[in-house]
Amino acid sequence: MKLSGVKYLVDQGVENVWKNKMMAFATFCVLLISLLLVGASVIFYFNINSMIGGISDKNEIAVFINDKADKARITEIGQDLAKIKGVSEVTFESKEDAFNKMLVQMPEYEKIFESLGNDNPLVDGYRVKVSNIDEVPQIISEIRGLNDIYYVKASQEFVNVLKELRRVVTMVACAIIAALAVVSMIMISNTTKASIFTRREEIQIMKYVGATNSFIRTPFFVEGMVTGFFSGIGAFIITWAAYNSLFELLTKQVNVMNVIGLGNIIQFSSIRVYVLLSYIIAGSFIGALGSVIFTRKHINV
Amino acid sequence: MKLSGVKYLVDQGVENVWKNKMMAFATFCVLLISLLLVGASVIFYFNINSMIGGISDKNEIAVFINDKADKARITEIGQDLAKIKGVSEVTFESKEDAFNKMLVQMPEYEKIFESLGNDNPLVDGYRVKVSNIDEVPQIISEIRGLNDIYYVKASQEFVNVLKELRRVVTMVACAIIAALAVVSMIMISNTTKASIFTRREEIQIMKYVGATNSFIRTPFFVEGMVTGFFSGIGAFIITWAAYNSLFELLTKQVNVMNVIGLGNIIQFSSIRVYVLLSYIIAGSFIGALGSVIFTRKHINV
Amino acid sequence: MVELKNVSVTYSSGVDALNNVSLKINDGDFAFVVGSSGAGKSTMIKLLLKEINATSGVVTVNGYNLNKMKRRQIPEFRRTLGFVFQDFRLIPSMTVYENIAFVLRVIDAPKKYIRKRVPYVISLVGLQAKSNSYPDELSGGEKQRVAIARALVNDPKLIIADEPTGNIDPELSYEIVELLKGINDCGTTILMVTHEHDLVRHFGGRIINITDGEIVFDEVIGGINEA
Amino acid sequence: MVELKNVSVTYSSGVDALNNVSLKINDGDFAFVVGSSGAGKSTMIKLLLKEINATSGVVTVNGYNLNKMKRRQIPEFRRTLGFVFQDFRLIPSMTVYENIAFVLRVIDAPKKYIRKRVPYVISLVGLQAKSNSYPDELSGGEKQRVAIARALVNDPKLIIADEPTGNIDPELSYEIVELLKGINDCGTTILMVTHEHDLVRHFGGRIINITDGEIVFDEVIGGINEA
Ligand SMILES: Nc1ncnc2c1ncn2[C@@H]1O[C@H](COP(=O)(O)OP(=O)(O)OP(=O)(O)O)[C@@H](O)[C@H]1O
Ligand SMILES: Nc1ncnc2c1ncn2[C@@H]1O[C@H](COP(=O)(O)OP(=O)(O)OP(=O)(O)O)[C@@H](O)[C@H]1O
Ligand SMILES: [Mg+2]
Ligand SMILES: [Mg+2]
Repeated sequence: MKLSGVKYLVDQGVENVWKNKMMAFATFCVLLISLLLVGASVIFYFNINSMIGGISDKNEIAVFINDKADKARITEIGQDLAKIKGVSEVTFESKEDAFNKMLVQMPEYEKIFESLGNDNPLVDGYRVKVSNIDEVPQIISEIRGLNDIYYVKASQEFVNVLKELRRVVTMVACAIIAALAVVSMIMISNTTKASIFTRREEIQIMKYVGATNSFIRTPFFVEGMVTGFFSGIGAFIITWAAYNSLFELLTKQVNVMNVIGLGNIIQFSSIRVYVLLSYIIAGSFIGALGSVIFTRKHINV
Repeated sequence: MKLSGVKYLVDQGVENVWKNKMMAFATFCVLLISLLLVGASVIFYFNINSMIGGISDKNEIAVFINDKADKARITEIGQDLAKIKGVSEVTFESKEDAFNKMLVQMPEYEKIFESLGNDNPLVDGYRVKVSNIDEVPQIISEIRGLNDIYYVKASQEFVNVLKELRRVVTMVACAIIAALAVVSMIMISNTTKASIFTRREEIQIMKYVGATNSFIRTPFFVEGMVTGFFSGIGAFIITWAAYNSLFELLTKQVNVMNVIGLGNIIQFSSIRVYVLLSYIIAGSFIGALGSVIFTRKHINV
Repeated sequence: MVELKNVSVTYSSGVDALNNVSLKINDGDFAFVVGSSGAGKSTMIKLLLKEINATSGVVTVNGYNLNKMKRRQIPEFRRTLGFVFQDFRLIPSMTVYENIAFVLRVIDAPKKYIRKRVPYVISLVGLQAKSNSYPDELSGGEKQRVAIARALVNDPKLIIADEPTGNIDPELSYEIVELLKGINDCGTTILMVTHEHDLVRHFGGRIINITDGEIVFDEVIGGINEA
Repeated sequence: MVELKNVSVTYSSGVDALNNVSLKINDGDFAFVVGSSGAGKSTMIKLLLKEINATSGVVTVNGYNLNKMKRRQIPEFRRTLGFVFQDFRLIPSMTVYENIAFVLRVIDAPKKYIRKRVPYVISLVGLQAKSNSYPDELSGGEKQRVAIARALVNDPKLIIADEPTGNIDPELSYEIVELLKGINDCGTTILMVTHEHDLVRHFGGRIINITDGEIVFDEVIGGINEA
């Protein structure tokens, strides 16, 4: 086929988007919704992941040291702790620090602390940060193996909740994506079928004058791809606007932010390019594929 | 118009669903997705509400009593607390109970408690349950007004998070519902337009033999309603299946359940009828309305 | 009664299809409209059905002034006439029977009457065997005869037919025009576009010749069988 | 060359449209097919285009055995013929020019050739003024002439025309058949269904009469102008 012929078919496809704007718009909407839902699931998933990562950072193991250990031994323990694989940061917390903290945390027991006076019964200790939360149990048992350790405590509660949440979200997201894959294919199949249906006479006439299947199909292919491309762009714009306004909304909720940690919500600017590209590629691909599969099925008049 | 005439038009509408199964299926899908998304938002909202309610139940105000107060005065305070409007339950907690609890909660400070021996420095107190969480601040100030109160403490942390979450979910749900109302109207408009478009010749011929607009429109109306009805049923079945499997999934996540509270997730059986009715009514209504609005616009050939 | 007074039609594409045409057809008349391809015959027919509106001039059909008619009067007006379109215009999703019965359903005719009347007109055009066929399953001539049956079924005061015999062999064409003549004898006005000069010569009657959007001939001639 | 050997066609509705028909039309022939409404003429035409398949018998057109032909050969086969359908079948979304040019685009003809050839065939049927009109904007006869122009444009070996003059006034009909005769003189085989006996009598040639799905007459008669 000559280049002029190819150009003619591509032009036809682009023109068809306009000529059949109604059906094109229907396909556009279907693709847009599908892309948005899948996109939202994926972005939500990444955010939860980022939160889990962020809260892992905050997650500490508290190490209390036997009060028999002297200054030198305490420093030694600090070095030993830092040497353990997976430990990212080790901070010393003197028993005075611990006492002050307690005073703030439990004002209703002020009396106890008052009665104790300067005779601080607490012990010195370390706060150990861990780079990967999954290694915590392993690290705890290693710390327990050291000498002069009085008590080791890790409060993983909230992280565990988040991890379970991630599992659930992963499953739900997979279910949503699978369901949407089916639904959007059905919908695209429908719109393509309908658009072929409205043009079935036209297609039949084309076949009577000797047009090959691929000659008839190419404009549909181009049409689907162009429509899908615009769906991608539309989905991107909506995602952008929605994400940013949700981001603003959330960052205003001080209480929620205290739990989640502001820095753990992904900034849209850092994923903008990937979102745009994924949407456009997915949109064009599904649009083109949908057209091809369903024209193949229905064009054989 | 005679009854036989009306029956003919209704029959035509029902038959059309089958004759135009392709377009009917497209409308069906659009409505189904819209109903599902709106339904999911609403059900999620009610669940969060129920959780907030449930956790409110657990939420207690701790009241510590001056150690100068004697037994009789303590009982009196208990009665006063019970009289406060909004208080649902008052439980006495002796200083021994409080001491044991502390021992369990903070094993790393065992030493302190050991050193105190039998000289328990804590005080007697009450745990006050509140029926409506929003009244907590009000009740706290009333309790403060009583005599012989040493300290009042309410730990509303997690409930506040949930309340913020509810606010965000409400906003997001409203946004989703508004967006979907627009999107599903656009989609139904599109499918109706397309279905009228494929039948525009037919409609035009009908007008040439003297059919009135309402004569032409009634079958479309019935068609839209029937399609919407089935969308409602479809949405109900999917919601049922999805809800139950999600319910099972969640109840298996022990950690999540500890936070949420198992009883606070709504059982599907308790909302089944409402969900079914809402879906069917919404589906039929939107289907019929969509057809009427858009046939009115496009039928005037 | 049909009356055109100084009627012109210009399509939006700029084509002047009718040019200052005046014409009066009395109740009970039988008139042939002839003229070459693209002369404006179908345009005149479309005008009488209010499928298109006159650019200027006054069109009156069966007592309705089509220029001033309200939207909601259109259905009631169209029920007073029967038509045969050049391109048949049958409803593809309905059988022959349903296509014809639809005209009666629209006027809310009794079920019983429909069940008697429809088979009768189908038999008039000789299509008993095709009652339950869809338009797609008919030959060109058969479709045309369905269109004719549909035009007759509700006993209209005026029948307008655009080349009702264009796809029918000569013998059948004569039969169809005889049929229309018979209906005309019972008082129905008939306006028929045709390009079969044989037919016109054979039956005679009023002949209106349209050429380039103007009436160039309008006289009554004698038919062969009457001559 | 067209050859039917003991061909029968029964539609899925049970109608026997063709009944054991045998026929041979040699290259360069000009044949009229006549017969009453519903006799099976269009069915035979549809058979030759492979729009429908024979229930039994062998159909050979331009050297292709239509019964045994592979799917992907169909386009290549259809390019060897030109056709005029009874219902025109123009592509509604394309102008007159595009409708005709499309046939050439399909065979990937050079742009330059398309630009020269299409206006030429449009002028042959006298539609220069309607080049950029859409089918909806044409009169019945004009549509029919576009269909004829489309059938001619790619210089096919065989032209099959189903009532190509059904909507055209007699004068123009004669001109169109003259045109086809001219093309026939250059070697193109032509098969034309018509019910206008005047035309057949005037031009003469081979006449095939189909009645109730069978060939009842197949002879060469002299035309009036030759007699
Ligand atoms: N919708 C339209 N838009 C623009 N021009 C039109 C339209 N319909 C018809 N025409 C033009 O108006 C003129 C008259 O058309 P009309 O259909 O009235 O002819 P006619 O006398 O019925 O011819 P025929 O015998 O071929 O059917 C023609 O030139 C035609 O091309
Ligand atoms: N798709 C179809 N399904 C069923 N029956 C059909 C179909 N097409 C045609 N027929 C029937 O087959 C018979 C022959 O039809 P055909 O179209 O070949 O007639 P024809 O000779 O072309 O008539 P005309 O001159 O009226 O066009 C008719 O009785 C017709 O009703
Ligand atoms: Mg006309
Ligand atoms: Mg035919």
